[in-house]
Amino acid sequence: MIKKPITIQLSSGLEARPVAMLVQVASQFESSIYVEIAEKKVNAKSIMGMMTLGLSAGEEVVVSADGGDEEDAIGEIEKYLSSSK
Amino acid sequence: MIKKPITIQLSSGLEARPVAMLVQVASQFESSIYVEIAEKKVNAKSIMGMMTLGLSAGEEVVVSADGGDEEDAIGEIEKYLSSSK
Amino acid sequence: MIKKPITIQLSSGLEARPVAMLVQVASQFESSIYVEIAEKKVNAKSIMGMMTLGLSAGEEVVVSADGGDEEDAIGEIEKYLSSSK
Amino acid sequence: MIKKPITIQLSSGLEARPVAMLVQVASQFESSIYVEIAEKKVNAKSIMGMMTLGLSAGEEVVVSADGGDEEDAIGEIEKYLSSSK
Amino acid sequence: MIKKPITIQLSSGLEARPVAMLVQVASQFESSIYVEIAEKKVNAKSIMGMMTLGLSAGEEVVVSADGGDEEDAIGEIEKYLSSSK
Amino acid sequence: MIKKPITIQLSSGLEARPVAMLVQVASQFESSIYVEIAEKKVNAKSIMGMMTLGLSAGEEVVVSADGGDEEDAIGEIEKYLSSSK
Amino acid sequence: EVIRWLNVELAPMISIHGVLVDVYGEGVLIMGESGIGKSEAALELIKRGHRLVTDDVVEIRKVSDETLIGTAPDITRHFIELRGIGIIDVKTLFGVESVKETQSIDLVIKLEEWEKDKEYDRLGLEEEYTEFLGNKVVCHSLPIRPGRNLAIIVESAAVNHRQKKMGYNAAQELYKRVQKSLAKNSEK
Amino acid sequence: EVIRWLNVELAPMISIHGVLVDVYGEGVLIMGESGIGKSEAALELIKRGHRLVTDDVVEIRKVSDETLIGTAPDITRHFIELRGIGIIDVKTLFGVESVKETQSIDLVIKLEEWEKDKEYDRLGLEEEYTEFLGNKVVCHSLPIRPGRNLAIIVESAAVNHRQKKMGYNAAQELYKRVQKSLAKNSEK
Amino acid sequence: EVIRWLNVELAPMISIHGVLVDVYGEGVLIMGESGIGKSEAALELIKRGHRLVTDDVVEIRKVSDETLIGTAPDITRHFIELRGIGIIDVKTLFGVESVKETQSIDLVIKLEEWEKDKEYDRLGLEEEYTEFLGNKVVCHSLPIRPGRNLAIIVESAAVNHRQKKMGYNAAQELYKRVQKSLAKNSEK
Amino acid sequence: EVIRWLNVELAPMISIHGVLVDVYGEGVLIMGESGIGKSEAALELIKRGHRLVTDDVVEIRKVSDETLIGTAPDITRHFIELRGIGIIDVKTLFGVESVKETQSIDLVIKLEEWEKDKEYDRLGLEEEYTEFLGNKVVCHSLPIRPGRNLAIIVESAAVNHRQKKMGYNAAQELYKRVQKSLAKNSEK
Amino acid sequence: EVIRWLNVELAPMISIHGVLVDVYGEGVLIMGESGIGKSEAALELIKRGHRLVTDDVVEIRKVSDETLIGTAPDITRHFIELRGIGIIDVKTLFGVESVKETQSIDLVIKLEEWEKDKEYDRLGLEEEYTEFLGNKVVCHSLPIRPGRNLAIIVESAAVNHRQKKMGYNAAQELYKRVQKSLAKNSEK
Amino acid sequence: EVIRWLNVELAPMISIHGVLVDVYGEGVLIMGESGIGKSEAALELIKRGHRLVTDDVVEIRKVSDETLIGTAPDITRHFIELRGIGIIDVKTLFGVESVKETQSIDLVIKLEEWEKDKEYDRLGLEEEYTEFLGNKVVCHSLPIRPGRNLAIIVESAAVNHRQKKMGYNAAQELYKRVQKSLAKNSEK
Ligand SMILES: [Ca+2]
Ligand SMILES: [Ca+2]
Ligand SMILES: [Ca+2]
Ligand SMILES: [Ca+2]
Ligand SMILES: [Ca+2]
Ligand SMILES: [Ca+2]
Repeated sequence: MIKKPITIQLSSGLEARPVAMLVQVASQFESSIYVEIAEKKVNAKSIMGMMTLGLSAGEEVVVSADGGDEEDAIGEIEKYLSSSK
Repeated sequence: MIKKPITIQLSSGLEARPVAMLVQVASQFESSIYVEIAEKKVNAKSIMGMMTLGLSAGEEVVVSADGGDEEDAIGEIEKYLSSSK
Repeated sequence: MIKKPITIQLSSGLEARPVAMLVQVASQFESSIYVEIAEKKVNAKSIMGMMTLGLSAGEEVVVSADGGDEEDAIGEIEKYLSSSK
Repeated sequence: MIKKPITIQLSSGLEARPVAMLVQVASQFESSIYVEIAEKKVNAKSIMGMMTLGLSAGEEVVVSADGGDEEDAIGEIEKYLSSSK
Repeated sequence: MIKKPITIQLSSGLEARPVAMLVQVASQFESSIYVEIAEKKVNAKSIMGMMTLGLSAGEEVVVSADGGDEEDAIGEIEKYLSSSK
Repeated sequence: MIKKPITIQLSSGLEARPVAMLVQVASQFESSIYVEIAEKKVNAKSIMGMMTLGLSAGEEVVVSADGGDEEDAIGEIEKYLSSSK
Repeated sequence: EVIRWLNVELAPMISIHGVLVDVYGEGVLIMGESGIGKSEAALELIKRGHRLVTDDVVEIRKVSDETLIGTAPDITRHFIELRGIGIIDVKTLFGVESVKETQSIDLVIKLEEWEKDKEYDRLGLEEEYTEFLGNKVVCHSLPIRPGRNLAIIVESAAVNHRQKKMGYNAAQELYKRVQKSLAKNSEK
Repeated sequence: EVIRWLNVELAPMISIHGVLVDVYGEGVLIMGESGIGKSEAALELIKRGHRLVTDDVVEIRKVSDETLIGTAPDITRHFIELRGIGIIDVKTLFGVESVKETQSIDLVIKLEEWEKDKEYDRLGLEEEYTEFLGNKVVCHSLPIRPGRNLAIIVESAAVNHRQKKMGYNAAQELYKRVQKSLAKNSEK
Repeated sequence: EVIRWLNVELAPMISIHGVLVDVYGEGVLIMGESGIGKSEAALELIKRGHRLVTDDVVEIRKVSDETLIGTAPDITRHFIELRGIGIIDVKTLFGVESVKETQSIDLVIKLEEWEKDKEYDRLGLEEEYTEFLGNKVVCHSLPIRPGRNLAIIVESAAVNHRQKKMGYNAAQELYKRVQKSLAKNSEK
Repeated sequence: EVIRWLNVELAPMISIHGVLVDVYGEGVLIMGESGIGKSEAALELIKRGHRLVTDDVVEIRKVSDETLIGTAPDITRHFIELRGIGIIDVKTLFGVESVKETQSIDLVIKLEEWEKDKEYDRLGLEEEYTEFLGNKVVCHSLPIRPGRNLAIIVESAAVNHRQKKMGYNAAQELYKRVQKSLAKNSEK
Repeated sequence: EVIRWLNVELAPMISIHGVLVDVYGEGVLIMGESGIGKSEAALELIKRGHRLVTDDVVEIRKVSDETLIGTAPDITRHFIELRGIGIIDVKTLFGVESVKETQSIDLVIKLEEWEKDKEYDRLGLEEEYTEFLGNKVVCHSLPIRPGRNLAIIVESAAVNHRQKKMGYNAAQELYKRVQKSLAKNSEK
Repeated sequence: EVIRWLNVELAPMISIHGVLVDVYGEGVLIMGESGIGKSEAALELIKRGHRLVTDDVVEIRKVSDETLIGTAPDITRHFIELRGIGIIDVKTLFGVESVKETQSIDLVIKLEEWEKDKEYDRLGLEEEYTEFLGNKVVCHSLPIRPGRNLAIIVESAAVNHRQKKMGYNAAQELYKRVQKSLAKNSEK
């Protein structure tokens, strides 16, 4: 299991559409992936869950992944969250 | 309770429509009214029942009525069955 | 059957509560009672129907009643609509 | 409304069958009839209710009746409960 | 994708039973297979669909197959339709 | 297919819990496995079925297995039934 | 098998006024005055998943001292008359799922106008019976009142009847509980 | 499409007292005196999976010589009044699943107090009609009596109506069976 | 937990004549004269998937100033009396699925014979209340008339009650629509 | 009657691995590998209003050359095993309504893992049979695949079976329509 | 009316592989590979109260730029093929109640084998469309997996589709709530 | 009451991945991998008359050592995501009838991909537990396989759970029957 703090750089923050895209990215991996901020920890493959986080650009989240492809998973998620488009 | 044999004189016999009319006549009375022929005995207020009798002109049935208006009932039914229209 | 034009004098017009009261008044009578204005004609015993009329103070409606107690009905309804409380 | 204490003299007490009979007696009257003992007060026309009282011979209940035929009601119930068959 | 016109030589034409057999032949293949005649084009793996074609001996249909085993599919179907038993 | 008579040595006989454990053992194999005693023959993978056998220590049953792993299956079942814990 | 069929065909037969429905496997014969609502009760039973045998005329045959079998006359088979709507064909409207050809008669429900004075069965301790061709059948008299769902009461009567055949009588159970409670009280 | 909508908006319109429900795709207009139970029948139809268009006031538009369309007034759309409970909002209580905006009017059911003398349709051989804006609509008069489930009778009337449009009339079928049976008897 | 139970056992208690059913999680207490149809309404509710707590005698305990809890007397627990059928045991006939041991009392429905003159709640703007052991409970008076399905009206009342607790009142919504429409008209 | 009972008790008997349910009055015997989903199919059938006779072990008795009767072993009567939940007691959870003691066996449904190559019955023109104690019973092989509701397919098979006994075979009807259409085409 | 009918008969027509069902008044066209379970989904929809138009072959006619109408070929009208059971006749098994002659096509559901990589619609913000005879129809791709009830998902899709036509989109509503929450957070 | 509310608000809280539904009054928490079918199971439960509390994110609060309470996050309350259809709003589609604000958590169902080797609970003699905030909750692991109706198994688990709380354990009952039978045999 890996855990990594990541800062959101998407200019729009995690609005509905970027959340859907992030969930898509996470869903490609076998590993269990969670996103954590303050007291909330949600399944990164769950659209409904990610919607409740309400993340803005500049916030830092902790992403954890557990499974055979955990490294790739964290990598791809970081890449997505760090892209500034 | 009165019982009376009556011969059907309706030229059409008891086809669907005359049966419906006969049931209407019978239904105006409080008395229980039955029509009997051979082994069959049916409630004269029941369309479905009367349909199963399959009565032709010339046949004789026994009509029975039981209740406060039994005489009128038999009278009206006889009048209807004996009319030759 | 009687028909009578009546002008609404209730200061509030026919808001929800006065409509409910009017329907109550109408419902005490055996007669069929209708209230008419422009192209609309509704059953005076129907709350839902009367609600759709949207009548304000000062408007004139035509009330019709048909039945044994039609005169009393019109009288009571007129009395209610003309009261200015 | 009348209220009257009555002592049960039925030798069997209020077993299932005598309860059913008592309920029958009570049900003939228009009046509301209640049987009370300690903290329990049940509708005398309700079989299920009367069953829960578990009354034995010798016990005293208070019967109350309220309505046009309340006197007859109390009378008949007393007669039934006092019969010793 | 291959398309091939085939003439039906089954003596009975495509009655219910031969249709069922043809559908069986088609269902063994992965490819999508369609049978076309005039304005109708139906899935060769659908019994209900093939039944609506009403094909007689001597008629020509166009069979198309699309997929990894499309050649075998067309081959087997042609073999079946051309057999004259 | 192999068939083998086995004598139950489990001290408790086949009470509910040992039956559940035996079913577990049987369920690991691909082969169809049956346990037979007198006129009864039940599927060894069915808890409900095995419960109806009511087997005590000392009784002899015939176990049959049919499939690729039939020898292992019989072996494991015999081992379980012969253990005396 | 031919012999069995002959037996049925030659069995003593009567024809009565009623409606026969298969409710959870129990044959329920609904009786009562013309217009009381027998057919409407049958319609609701059909819509709730049960099966119509015959409406208005039931032909009853005695096939043994325990068993009566009911069927429809050919002419009206699977038809129902609904007051105000007319004749409907249950088999074509609601499908084969909703009809049955023959059914044993296990229970009679007599629908009656409610009368204040009448004694309806209040406990269900003893069964009442009615008789057809010398065979006895359990019979309940059911008062018709607004706000009751007849079909659901008939369903309950049918299941309750099956439960009694399986040896459990709720009224007796209640009776026992009362006796036990009385005994306990009198000990104190 | 704009033109079609304009046509509807400009079509001749009346507003009547009744309840409109979509029952198995047939638009059933329930009429009858205030308090007879129209809204309660609609409620049960909704709970049985059908869709309310409007309660108490039906705005009817004639869009062709064969077609009448009903809608609700904006103010009361999807509301129902239940005597003793008050106004309920069908769309929020039971969901979008239970309502519909517009519906053609295919069948009228008139609920009436039961009268012993009145002749209710006993065969269903001929249709009766009522008229709105010059268009004829098939109409049944239904007596209200205890022990009947109105919603289920309305459902049966709706399906029976569809069956007649598809060319099968149960009453005529029964009639034919009777004639055939009479003919056979008279041969003997 | 023992303490909580003790509290319930020691709470002030009364025993009243009625039927208690859990309808969509709301405890509905059905009251009314003997013979009016309370048990039959409960039976239909059970068959529609709700749960019986007690028939005929409801033991009510006050566990807080907001909460009343109802249970059955031991002797009649899970039994129902059906006029004409007798006593039935709901738990064995319809299963554990259909019964519940205790239930808060959230809503009272009083069944009444229909009287022409009586004012039934026509809008539902204000709630009426009844009182047990000093606690107020919302109460509806429901007239019994032929052609109504009581169980379905009770279900609707229960859901409508929950909706009001969630802050939406259909009658007020209708009221607002009427005011708005009046305002708009008077502007013109 | 005693004699009849003796006959049943003394009839030749076997005990097989399967589930027996009364579906609309037809006795449906569900067979298949351990774990394929027989009990779960039975559970859904029960919840849809049908009746369980026995789960996992069916005792079959031959009472005539046409009739096989199935019952449960005493020990497991009315119990079902659900993978992941454990043993449940159908009679107490869902009531007497949901169980039956004995049932004739009219139809066998064999549940199978789906295999691409296997030939499933595609027309239904000819019946396949299986045999118990020398009696033949109609038998369908049903592939298990995601997205299918087994209970509903079993219900349809049961009603379709009854329809065939009543003399109507849909596959033959379709066959006739095809022939007629072919004939018409070839005339042209 | 004759002219209208002619228009329909002469309208451009294609014939496609699919199943057409009327679900709550919405015409739902179910498409997908042979054997994926289209007919079984239709069967469950029928049993849940919806209406079959045609199985396996849908004849589609374009009657306006907005409207496509589907019907069955005469030969297979109201028949369904169930893998393992054979051909069944829906109209006679389940009644007129369960079939319909013609239906507009409002929604397409494409059933697909589940693929891990495939992107299924996760938000429903934008509609996807498919095209027949130049008309666009909203289209959902639905993965088939164990443990899902297809019929219920199709029902929900149909009602959701109606809700969107009535102007409410749940995905947009959720989107708005998220934006509002983000805005509120960023104020702090 | 304010104090009680404060207590709930201040109670220890966690947020987990799952679906919470009120099934016959029991709070059932459905857990399992993303995509396993939790939401689809909830949807079918809703359509069968149960109530959704929250989909995908469950906020759990510990209000006593015995009681855990679950609610939805404000943003997603009453919404469900259906793979292939998108987000739907359960409250507006199916009405207030189909949702609930808070619910105690009484039972956990873990959905899992079927694995041949895994041991699923075969008897149900001992309960397994899972833990949240230090409270233990009964937990069943349920394999997902084609041909099973998850919603119906969940319902059965909920009722079975209630039955155990009422003191009856079917597995123990079966166990006793087996012991008794063994004892009887060994006497012989
Ligand atoms: Ca009748
Ligand atoms: Ca109304
Ligand atoms: Ca009662
Ligand atoms: Ca099993
Ligand atoms: Ca198909
Ligand atoms: Ca989900």
